Amino acid sequence: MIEMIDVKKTYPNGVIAINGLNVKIKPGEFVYVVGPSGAGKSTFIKMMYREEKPTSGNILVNGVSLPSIRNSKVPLFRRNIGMVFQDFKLLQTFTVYENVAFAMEVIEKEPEEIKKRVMEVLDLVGIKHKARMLPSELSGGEQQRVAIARSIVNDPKVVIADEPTGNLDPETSWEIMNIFEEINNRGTTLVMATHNRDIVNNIKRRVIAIESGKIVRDEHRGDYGYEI
Amino acid sequence: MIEMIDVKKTYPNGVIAINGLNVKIKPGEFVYVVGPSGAGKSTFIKMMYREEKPTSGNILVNGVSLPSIRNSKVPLFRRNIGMVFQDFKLLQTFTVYENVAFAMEVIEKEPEEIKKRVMEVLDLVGIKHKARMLPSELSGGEQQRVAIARSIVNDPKVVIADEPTGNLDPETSWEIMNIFEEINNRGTTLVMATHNRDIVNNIKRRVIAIESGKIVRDEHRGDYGYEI
Amino acid sequence: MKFRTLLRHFRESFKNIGRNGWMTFASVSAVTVTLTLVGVFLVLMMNLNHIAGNVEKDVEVRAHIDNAANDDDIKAIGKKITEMSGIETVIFSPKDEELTNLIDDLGDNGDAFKPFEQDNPLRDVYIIKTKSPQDVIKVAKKIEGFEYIQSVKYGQGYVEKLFSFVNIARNIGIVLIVGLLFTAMFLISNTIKITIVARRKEIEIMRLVGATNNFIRWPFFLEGLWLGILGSIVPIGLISVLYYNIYKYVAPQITFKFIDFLPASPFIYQISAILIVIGAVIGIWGSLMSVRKFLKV
Amino acid sequence: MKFRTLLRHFRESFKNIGRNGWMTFASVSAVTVTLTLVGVFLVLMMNLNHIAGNVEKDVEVRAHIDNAANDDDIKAIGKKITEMSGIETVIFSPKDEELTNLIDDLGDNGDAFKPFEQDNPLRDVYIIKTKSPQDVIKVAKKIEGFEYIQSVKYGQGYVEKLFSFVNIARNIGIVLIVGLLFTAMFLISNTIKITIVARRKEIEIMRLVGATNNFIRWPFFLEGLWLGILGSIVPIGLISVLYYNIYKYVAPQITFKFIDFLPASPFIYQISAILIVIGAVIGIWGSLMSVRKFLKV
Ligand SMILES: Nc1ncnc2c1ncn2[C@@H]1O[C@H](COP(=O)(O)OP(=O)(O)OP(=O)(O)O)[C@@H](O)[C@H]1O
Ligand SMILES: Nc1ncnc2c1ncn2[C@@H]1O[C@H](COP(=O)(O)OP(=O)(O)OP(=O)(O)O)[C@@H](O)[C@H]1O
Ligand SMILES: [Mg+2]
Ligand SMILES: [Mg+2]
Repeated sequence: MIEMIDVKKTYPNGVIAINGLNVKIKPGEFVYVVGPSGAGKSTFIKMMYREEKPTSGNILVNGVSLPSIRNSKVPLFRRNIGMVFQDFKLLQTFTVYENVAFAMEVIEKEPEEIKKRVMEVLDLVGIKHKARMLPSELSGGEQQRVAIARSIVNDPKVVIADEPTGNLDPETSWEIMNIFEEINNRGTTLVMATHNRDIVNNIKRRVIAIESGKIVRDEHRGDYGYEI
Repeated sequence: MIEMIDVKKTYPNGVIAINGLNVKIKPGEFVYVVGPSGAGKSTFIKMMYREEKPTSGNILVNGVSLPSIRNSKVPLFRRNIGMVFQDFKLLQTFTVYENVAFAMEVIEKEPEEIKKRVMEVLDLVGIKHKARMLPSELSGGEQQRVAIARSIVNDPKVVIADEPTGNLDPETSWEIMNIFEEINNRGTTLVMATHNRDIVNNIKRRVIAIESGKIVRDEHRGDYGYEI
Repeated sequence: MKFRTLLRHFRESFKNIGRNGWMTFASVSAVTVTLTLVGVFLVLMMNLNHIAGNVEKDVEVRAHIDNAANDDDIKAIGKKITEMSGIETVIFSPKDEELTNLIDDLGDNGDAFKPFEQDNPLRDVYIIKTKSPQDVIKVAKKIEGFEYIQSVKYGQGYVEKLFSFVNIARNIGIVLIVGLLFTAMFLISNTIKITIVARRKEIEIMRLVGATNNFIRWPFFLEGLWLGILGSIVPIGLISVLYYNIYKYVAPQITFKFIDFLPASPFIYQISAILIVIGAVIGIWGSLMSVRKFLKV
Repeated sequence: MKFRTLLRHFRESFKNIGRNGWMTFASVSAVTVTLTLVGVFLVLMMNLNHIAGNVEKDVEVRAHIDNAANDDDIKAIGKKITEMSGIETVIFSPKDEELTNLIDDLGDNGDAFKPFEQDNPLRDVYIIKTKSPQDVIKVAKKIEGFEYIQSVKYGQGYVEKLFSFVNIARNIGIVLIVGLLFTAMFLISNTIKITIVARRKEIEIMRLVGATNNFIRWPFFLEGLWLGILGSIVPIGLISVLYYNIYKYVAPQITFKFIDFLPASPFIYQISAILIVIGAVIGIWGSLMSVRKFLKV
């Protein structure tokens, strides 16, 4: 499903974010990506949906070779992936509803279906009552939940989430994790960068630890691993 | 030092974020503000440095009555407060160094002093080596540390931090907490909204729990309190 | 693209007008101000061109006929001139009339020449107007070669200067109006560009959640169109009302021979059409050009 | 404010020019384009005004003296006219000269009047120019009342029309240039405003970390100044070079009596000064106005 081969990423300013990385994630897997701040987790994840291109090496997602895919085909490729960004990336002039609906309009769904499904996922993440508000009128955690709702609205084959619980209290975090577990049980591949030790240690899944742009640990049912 | 009397805050869209809140924080105290997502923690904190005005009630900080202070005096008032914002609020066209230095230029410090002190705090939070980079070239956690560096660079009497460890791994979080403890030991008042149960339960301090815009718990050496 | 998606783009483009409130306002007012300027100059230039045409048309060739010619000769000359190509009118002015005109033209001084009425020293004259004023010189040269023609006058020196003056004025006008159009294009698209660059994050996010370039482009295309149309309403209204009133009340009071204005009725519609087309085209163009560079990444 | 802070503001304002790369470029190019337009029109209008002045100056009063007046009377009249207020020059033209001129003016037709040289039917004439062309009519009316004045001519009808024509042209010119100036002001400040609105987060953050309004305003003030100055470089260069060459090479070839251009030497400097001042003032004004509304919160 997702495969990285000898991937390196050097940013234009010379920072080496990923430094020779090989990994294979099978369909239906649930993977935590952990590591210290600045280790390269977000870069690792950004390359999976081609927000960043690797400097060298190859990445295959759903059989598509990302470095060689044409720019104009990228949006089509992304439609099979649900993404939660570390900085949310909500459309600031769109309401909560419009933000989530946009992901469905893009694939030309029927208006009635959009309406039904959007309200459904907003309810799932617990912000249905804020559907008509702008992101700037929401708390940090509420914005994050909108981002999560948008990532799952199209029932994608892969969900990639960058610290989806960073702004959430533990209780809400668990609710979100339940949603993620559920969609994973239904066969969706899930890759999730996180700093949340509680979650990683309690919902045991595959753990990939990244440090200085390299995988230093890859365990089937791993621990968060960094002790205080 | 910080006192809120019958404070209510209704946002223009009708959302009641703070609904009748009384609290008194003494100089030198270290206070955690906890509560679920959307409870009103950020609003509570924003009112302390007058990013938001209360709809009714009074707030006194350092003897200044915030609702009645003139707009043009607000910046002068804020100089005694160090702030870490939930969304960082870094100047995007300024380098890391310039972002932190700006807080010192504002109070017309000498250039040599600025240079020395800025590099000092950047070293403290562990991003001295990224001083010349722009915020957009940093990872989420790195940006958060720049925000923390800026909040303490002027040795303010009060530091107010909104989820300062939301994007940090546990290890870095502890380093930051050590810094906060140290400045608190030197007499700085510290108010910190957080979702981090580990920190609250290990570094025991006063805990104020907010739910639906009201204080539901206020303990001297409290627990995070929300169980999973 | 499905039809409902097209509908969605229309809906979205209207929403965006509101969503980007002040930016829409800034763009629309830039279009408004620039098109007003363009409109005013268009009106001035087109009228000046019209007046220049009148001035040129007033140029005539005067062929003085030798006294030796008899009535038949004169008629023959008239026929010959009429049959030349490019001739508009040929008028015969006998020497008596010429003297009367001369005396009238001289005013008081002319009285001194009254005695000549008995013994007229002047000549019969053919006054010729050409279809195209620029032909005057050519025609004059030809007629000079005819029999019984004593001399041909067409304001030698004067006509050449008049033509070169009118030409200079016209060229300056064209340069100004073209320059102004490019300026308008630049200023409008520049303004639209800034407002769209301010929305580049929006475009980035759209691409990140799977919107194709066309899907993103459509609402921007329509928005540009609305901006242009909205921006041309005020200039069109303003110029129409002003021109109508000037044509109705001010123009009749200007009593110079050559100065007459283009009639309000078709002219206002022409100008309005030109302005709305310019607005729409530049709006769309500016909008699409600006989005383009954010769609490449 | 400490001196080092002022220095800081200067440094910061230069840095901001670079930091906001494309926004700076958009603003500067808006200033450039608009000032070029304003400059071209200023040059045209000031020259047209100059030419209009020449045309007006050419108007003269011709006082025809009765044949009954003897030499002393004529001299007395000359003295009396010279002593009137607002008179520029008084020239005596004896009747012989008048006839010669008339014959010359009539060209070929004039030859017919040669016999009159023996028995001149014309009058001696005083040709008077007034200091201000607008006084012509008043002066003419007064002289009409003098003794031995047979008639006074100043192109009645013609002069009034000429003046009203020149006035219309001047007023249109003034309206256009004022309109253009306001347009330029609006467009430039509009552009600057959008770029600054795009930076409102920056201003918000600055206020949040304790910057006073003045502290924020200073770099913006200076930035506006640099934008204005940067934006006026190209128009000044362009117009100077063009005007210098037109004045040097094109102007001498235009042989109309009234059309002469303002000399390049002081004129180019005046225009340059005007443009740089307009640029700087609008730049500063636009910048400060735009920042203002974000400093209120
Ligand atoms: N756009 C960029 N340009 C230059 N350098 C970058 C850019 N984005 C990230 N970096 C650098 O690349 C390294 C890895 O960044 P990344 O965002 O992948 O870290 P991370 O593991 O997600 O950290 P965090 O937990 O703090 O989010 C960091 O050193 C960072 O400074
Ligand atoms: N600018 C705003 N306009 C309108 N409503 C707002 C605004 N900011 C916050 N709110 C609302 O006020 C309530 C409290 O928000 P606040 O940001 O204080 O929550 P919080 O406790 O900080 O939550 P989180 O842990 O998610 O950051 C929420 O319901 C939120 O939707
Ligand atoms: Mg990250
Ligand atoms: Mg918050």
